[in-house]
Amino acid sequence: MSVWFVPKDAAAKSVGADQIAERLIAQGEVVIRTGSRGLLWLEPLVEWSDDRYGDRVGWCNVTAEQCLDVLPTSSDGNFLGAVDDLDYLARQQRWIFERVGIIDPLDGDDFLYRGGLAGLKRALAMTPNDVVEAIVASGLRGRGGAGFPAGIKWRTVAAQEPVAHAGSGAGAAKHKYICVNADEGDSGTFADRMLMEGDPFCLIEGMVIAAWAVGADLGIVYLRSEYPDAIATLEQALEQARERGWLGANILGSGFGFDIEIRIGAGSYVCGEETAMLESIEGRRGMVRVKPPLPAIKGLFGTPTVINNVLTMASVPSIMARGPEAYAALGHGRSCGTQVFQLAGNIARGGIVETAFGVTARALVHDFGGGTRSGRPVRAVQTGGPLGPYLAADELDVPMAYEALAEAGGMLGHGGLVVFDDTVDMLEQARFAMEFCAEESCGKCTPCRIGAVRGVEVLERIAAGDDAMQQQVLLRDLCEVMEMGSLCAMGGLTPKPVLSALNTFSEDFDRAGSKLIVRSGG
Amino acid sequence: MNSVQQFDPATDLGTPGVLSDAVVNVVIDGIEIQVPEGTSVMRAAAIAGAPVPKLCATEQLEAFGSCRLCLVEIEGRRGTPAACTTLCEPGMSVRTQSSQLDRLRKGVMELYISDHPLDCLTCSANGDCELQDMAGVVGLRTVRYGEGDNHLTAPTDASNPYFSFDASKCIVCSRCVRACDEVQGTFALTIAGRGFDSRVSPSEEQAFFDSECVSCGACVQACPTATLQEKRVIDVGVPTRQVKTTCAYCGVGCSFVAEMKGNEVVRMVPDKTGGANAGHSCVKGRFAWGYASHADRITEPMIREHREDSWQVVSWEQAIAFAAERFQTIQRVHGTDAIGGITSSRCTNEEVYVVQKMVRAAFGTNNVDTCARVCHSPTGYGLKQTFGTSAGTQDFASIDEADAIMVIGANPTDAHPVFGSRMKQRLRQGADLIVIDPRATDLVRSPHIVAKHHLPLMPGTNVAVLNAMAHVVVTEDLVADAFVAERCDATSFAHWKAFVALPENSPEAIAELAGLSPESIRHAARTYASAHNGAIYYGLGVTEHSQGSTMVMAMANLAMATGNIGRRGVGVNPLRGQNNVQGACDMGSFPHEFAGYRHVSDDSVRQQFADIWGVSLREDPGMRIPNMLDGAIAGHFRGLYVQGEDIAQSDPNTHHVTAALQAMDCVVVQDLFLNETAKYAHVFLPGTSFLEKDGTFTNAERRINRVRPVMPPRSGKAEWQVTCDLSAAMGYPMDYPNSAAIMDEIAALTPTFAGVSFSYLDKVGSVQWPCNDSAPLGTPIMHEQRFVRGSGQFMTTPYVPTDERTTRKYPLVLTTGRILSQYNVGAQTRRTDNQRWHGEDLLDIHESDAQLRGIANGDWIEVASRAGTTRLRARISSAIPAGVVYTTFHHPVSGTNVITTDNSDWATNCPEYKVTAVEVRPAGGMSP
Amino acid sequence: MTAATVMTSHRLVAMANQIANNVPSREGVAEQVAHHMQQFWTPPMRRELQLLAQSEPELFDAAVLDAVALAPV
Amino acid sequence: MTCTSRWPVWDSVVARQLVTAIAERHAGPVLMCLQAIQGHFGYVPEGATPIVADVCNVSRADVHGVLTFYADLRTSPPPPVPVRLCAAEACQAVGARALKGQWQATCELDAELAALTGVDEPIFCLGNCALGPAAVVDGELMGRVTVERLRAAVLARAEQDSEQSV
Repeated sequence: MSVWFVPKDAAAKSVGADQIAERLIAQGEVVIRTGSRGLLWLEPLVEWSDDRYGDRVGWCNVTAEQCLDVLPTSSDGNFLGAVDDLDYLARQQRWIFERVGIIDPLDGDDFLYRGGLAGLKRALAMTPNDVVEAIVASGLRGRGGAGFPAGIKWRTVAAQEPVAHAGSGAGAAKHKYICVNADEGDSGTFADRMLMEGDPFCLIEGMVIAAWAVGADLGIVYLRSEYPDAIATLEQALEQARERGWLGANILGSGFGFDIEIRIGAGSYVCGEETAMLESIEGRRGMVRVKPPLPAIKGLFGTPTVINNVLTMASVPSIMARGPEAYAALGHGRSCGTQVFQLAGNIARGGIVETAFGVTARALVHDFGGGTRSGRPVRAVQTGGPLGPYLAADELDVPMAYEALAEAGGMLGHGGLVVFDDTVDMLEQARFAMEFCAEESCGKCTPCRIGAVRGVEVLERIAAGDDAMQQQVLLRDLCEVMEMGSLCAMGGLTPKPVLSALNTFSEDFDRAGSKLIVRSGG
Repeated sequence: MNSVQQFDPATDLGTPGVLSDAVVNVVIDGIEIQVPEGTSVMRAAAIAGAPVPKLCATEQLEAFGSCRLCLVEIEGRRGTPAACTTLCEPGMSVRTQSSQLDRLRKGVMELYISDHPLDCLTCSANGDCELQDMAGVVGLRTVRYGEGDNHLTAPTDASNPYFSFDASKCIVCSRCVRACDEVQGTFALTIAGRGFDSRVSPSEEQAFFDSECVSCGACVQACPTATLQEKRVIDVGVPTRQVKTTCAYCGVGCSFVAEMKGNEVVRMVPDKTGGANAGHSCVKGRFAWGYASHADRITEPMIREHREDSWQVVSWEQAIAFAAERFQTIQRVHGTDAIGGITSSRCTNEEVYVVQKMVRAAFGTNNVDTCARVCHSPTGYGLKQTFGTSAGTQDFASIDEADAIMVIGANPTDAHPVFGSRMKQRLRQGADLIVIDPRATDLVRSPHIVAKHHLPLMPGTNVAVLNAMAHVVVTEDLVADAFVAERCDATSFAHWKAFVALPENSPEAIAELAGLSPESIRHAARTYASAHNGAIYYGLGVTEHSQGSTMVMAMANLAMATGNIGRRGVGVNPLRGQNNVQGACDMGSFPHEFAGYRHVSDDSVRQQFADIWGVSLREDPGMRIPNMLDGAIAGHFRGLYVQGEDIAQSDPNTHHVTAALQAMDCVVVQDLFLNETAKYAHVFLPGTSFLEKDGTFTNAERRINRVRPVMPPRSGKAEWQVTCDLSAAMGYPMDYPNSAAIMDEIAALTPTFAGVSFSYLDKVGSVQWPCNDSAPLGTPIMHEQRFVRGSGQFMTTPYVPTDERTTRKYPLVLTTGRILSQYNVGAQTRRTDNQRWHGEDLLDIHESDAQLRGIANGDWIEVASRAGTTRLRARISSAIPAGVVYTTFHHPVSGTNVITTDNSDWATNCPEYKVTAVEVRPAGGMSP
Repeated sequence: MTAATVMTSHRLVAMANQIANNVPSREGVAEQVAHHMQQFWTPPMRRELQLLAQSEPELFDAAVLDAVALAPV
Repeated sequence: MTCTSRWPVWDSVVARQLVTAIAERHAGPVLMCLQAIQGHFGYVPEGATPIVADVCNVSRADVHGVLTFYADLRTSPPPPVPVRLCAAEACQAVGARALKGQWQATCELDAELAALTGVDEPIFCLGNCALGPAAVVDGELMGRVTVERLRAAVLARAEQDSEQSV
């Protein structure tokens, strides 16, 4: 029976995927809603196969009108042929995203057919300690940005005894938690969202493996409110997982019990910082906590807590299934395995590129991404989100890996690259970095709370040409105070985009005063 | 006297001290130093003499890490960590000064000052501002940011009568918020908004006065700038000298530093070295001391021939002579025992001691009693019978180690707020709480605190409930057998065990009577008995019953049976109502006991006193207050010396008390104000406020604190001197050069005080008795190795219901209590702005009882008992069970004691304030 | 006796009976009551009680009467 | 065109039920309670804070601190069709600043549109960074946004609402 595959991914929907699905269904076609293949510039990308599990051909940028009376055919101008053979996909190494865009994210059978639970079954057959050591051996590092070895973190939590919630009396239940940080707030990143929308069972499987490894009984996914589709999908997936015995008191008949709940963010970038996230999950203001104590020892509600990013946790099932050695063999130096790069901004072929660490920024921006969407020259690429530096067009030969990128003054962050063409005003981008910090600062520490506002003002003075050189000196001093003095990365890293703009694109600062900057945002 | 110590970084080590046996060696600026494990780099640096600049840190609060002034460099570590949140690690080498650190600190300060008014010279905190000091320390000279976004026009909130909040000066260090949370435990403050918009918010950005704030002053104390400041400082200026002394309100006995300008108090600041309060305070001690200089104060002696006459101001000599002559005449005509005296729990140990000495030695009678008669006399009786000492067993700090806390008939967050806060800290750490009280007090459920068990029993059923708990302990095998075998008297235990095991003492048997479910009693008993450390704290809800003494013994039994005596975290602890209840009792104010609780019939003891006092002493007990009042009505008791106590208002059955006073030939009142009792007096001797006293108070944990005069007596005479003068006029001179000499005499005559002297107290700050050769440093925890009486004595505790029964005519039970802002009969607090929080007493009534009677919230109602009738306004409340009504007694106009009865504790005659059968009806025509 | 003395006398009776009802042990009540009055009552109070016990024994708990007999003033 | 609010009017009993159900099931429930109230009533009305404080056994100050920290939580009713334009870098790179200017200009000229959409509150990143500029119209994500598409989406949504409310 022939089947149409139409993505239900939020990005695909944002350009009309739902309307296409409705049309096809209205015409009596069988439609399976999938995640997105990650070739976002092609969305809506509609696929067809003569069998649910057969090879697929696809059409890109499909419109509802195109499906109005006649169905798309291979002779249509937007026919892509076999989707798996598309160069963009064929050149990737998909571990985490191996099922995303292919399966119906809420069909557990689909998940199992495509290798789901292989990792968990393997893990449950091992001792928890062996699972921890496998993750250590894989070299998996935290995908949230800091790049801390996940296995070492798990080892710490595994070594703790479960603890009752802080402040509870004698006899209260004792816990360890697995917290997944799905507060993907960096501009230019969307891999967590796509994974949760496209293969939520993968995340669940990863969390169960982590729970087994460290002896946790409860899991929480802290998911940003800006991702309603991911929330809905994950909620349904959790429900199904419980029904299928993949969660609950006796997972896969092993006797091991673990369950997961979702907590939804409420519009705070800082809550992507792990301790602020814990505060937010505990229902408080998302203020950064001081460390120590480490969350691994005293985390959520005072209990030992594993905190990993979505991509970190979603890497775990395939590591367990395919073996940590295979994973560790991939990558660049101490950056093992694959990274899900996200190409965004002014880019011709924006989307997901999962490949081993070590690919250069240039390869991502030009070979995969095809340069700018506008067709104008690339001028700057911001890596690592709003707190990441801007690289100039001639700095893109750097390998995308934690250490290599840091040495080059870049930052891997959550693996996003935001491309700008030559119309960008880098003084304005620097000003925005400060403005963003001012908007999102939790307000706890002085350098961030006051410094960001002063940063905006200083940059506006530079833009206005008031005492520009003195103000540049002041700006550098301020950046030092923020970088060295801030409590967390929000204030500490904001100088990165600012100083990279000032240092690399000084011409935009020097000609300041010749034009007035219009403030964006309010 | 020292000059006021303005902020000095060296005196605040920045983060709380840590208790740890393990030590860590670190090097700070080349100085090697050893600190307990867990100590912050900031604290270590301060100890090493290399203090790090700081603004958000103070040793009263957990490290927060927000100001970022305390950045340091640590060898082998990246970046510049904050000294406050970084813990010392073995071998760590820290640099507190470098050019980079200079730059960063100056940069942080530049940011602060870019949003701060530049008005240091005219600022009320000039010279007492940490921000100002730190700007100097980091050497900030210019602010380069120019005009920008700021909070300089943020408004000032002056709604609180005692302090103001000037938001324009706030540096958002959160010290106030953290103090409210961590120290006080009220959680009234938060930071609202975020980032640059962050602002301190009382409740929902309300005025302080309208918010959840309880005015404890912790936020004011914590504020490093002039943002939160005492209005007195704004009005008067910063103080110039300081004197350490002790608060004269409740039995917590907080240490304060009176900050003075000349002879004027500028402010009272809680002393962080205070043994009882460790730097915390409540709205009364911190702010409500203005009564001491209130216009109502009487500062000259007055006499009158008849109580109908108007008062006549006379000299001290005339007043003393008049009183002495009257007393002597009475004794000539009606006998030696026709006069007596009452000592006051508000006065110092020394003042109390000389009054009881005057009564025994000069009057020649044992007719001396103390106001503790009406509050905690059953404590003295009950604990003496069981443990051997008439005092609580623990220090306050002990509660930090309690795992189950049982609060019975006490409302510490209102009546003992500073200890209440400490209790809440422990509860927030996870101790289990059991509240046995008819009312849902604050502790039962308030932000971040919830009692595991609340037993809202019917007033008057305490003993039945405790017996039922004991029943559970002995029948469910929860007895601490080893402790009982080793420490307690086996025979009495066996009797007690057999008694409480009787079916009539089971929870099921008494549940209906007590108005509780049997399960709730069983659960509570298990929680207390199975805790590692179980501690009992109780108040007047235990003692002021006709079975008050039985109940005290019942609690002592339970503690012994479960092994909860003799170490930190356990014990049986009375929360004393007044500042010196413990001391007044210790000083021999009871008619049957000399100082140190030794019976007057004990020949050897009596001989000691007789030798030193140089008189022969009576061997029979004298009259208690109620006996004196009865005697007055009967006509054989005719003269009374009342020290600092308003029996006409505070004692039960007002009609009876005033009739008794009226019947006497000579009533001498020594007080600050012309109180209700003074209406019946012939001689008024002006007293001294605590700010004028020189002596000691003993708090509920047996801690002897120094009370130091911060100003000369307004009456020209110390109170003990007045007593000595009267004694001399009665033919028995008492010559003390100063009050220190009185304490020396007390120490010489009282074994538990043997090591106490003013000079010793000045050296050590405070000490808990017994303080003597075998315990030179005092005794925080009693009965550690053995009970004072030897082995613990179990007392069987039959439940005998009170005679005060509800009937169809009087169907409701009235019980009484206190509120935070007022104190006792309000003589002091009503003369302060505390009136604004509680301007009248209200009668709390359950909705169903109100509906039945057609009473709406705020209605004027009439409360009638068998003893009398009074009028109050009603408040519908869910905090009390149906069938019970509740009121406070802070306002004389409420006349609460007009309706309380003559019933009293069987053993001590402590009045049964807590149970009065009443009827409540709408009072027509009285509505406002 | 004046009305006032009657009232206070009755209070003594009530106090004595209350003590008899409340003393811890149900054995040896009279001894406990006697001891208690010895410890805490003034001699005139004890004397008055004695007189009352003779003149109006019906007002008293039996144990109080025994106690009065046990502890002559 | 009139657009009746689809949010129920404030009802403290309903609010208490909502938050009680959460507080019974979850640790640290304050933020969840506020979100639930906003989810039901469209915003967090003044009377909600004491209820949340009481049910969660925290202070009103605690609740207020949370309420004012999170950008999502609003203390006034939302406009009928809220529009939020992504203001983050990836969208800036494809003209988000210009789009915002154009959208504001359009709303200034069209009072009806302005009344429907209220004032744009910037939102940082909607996770649609390859298909910018992105916006969210009454909860629905849009990619490759133009003023015309925005306007059409707003009007369509308003139409839908008024049909539902009839």
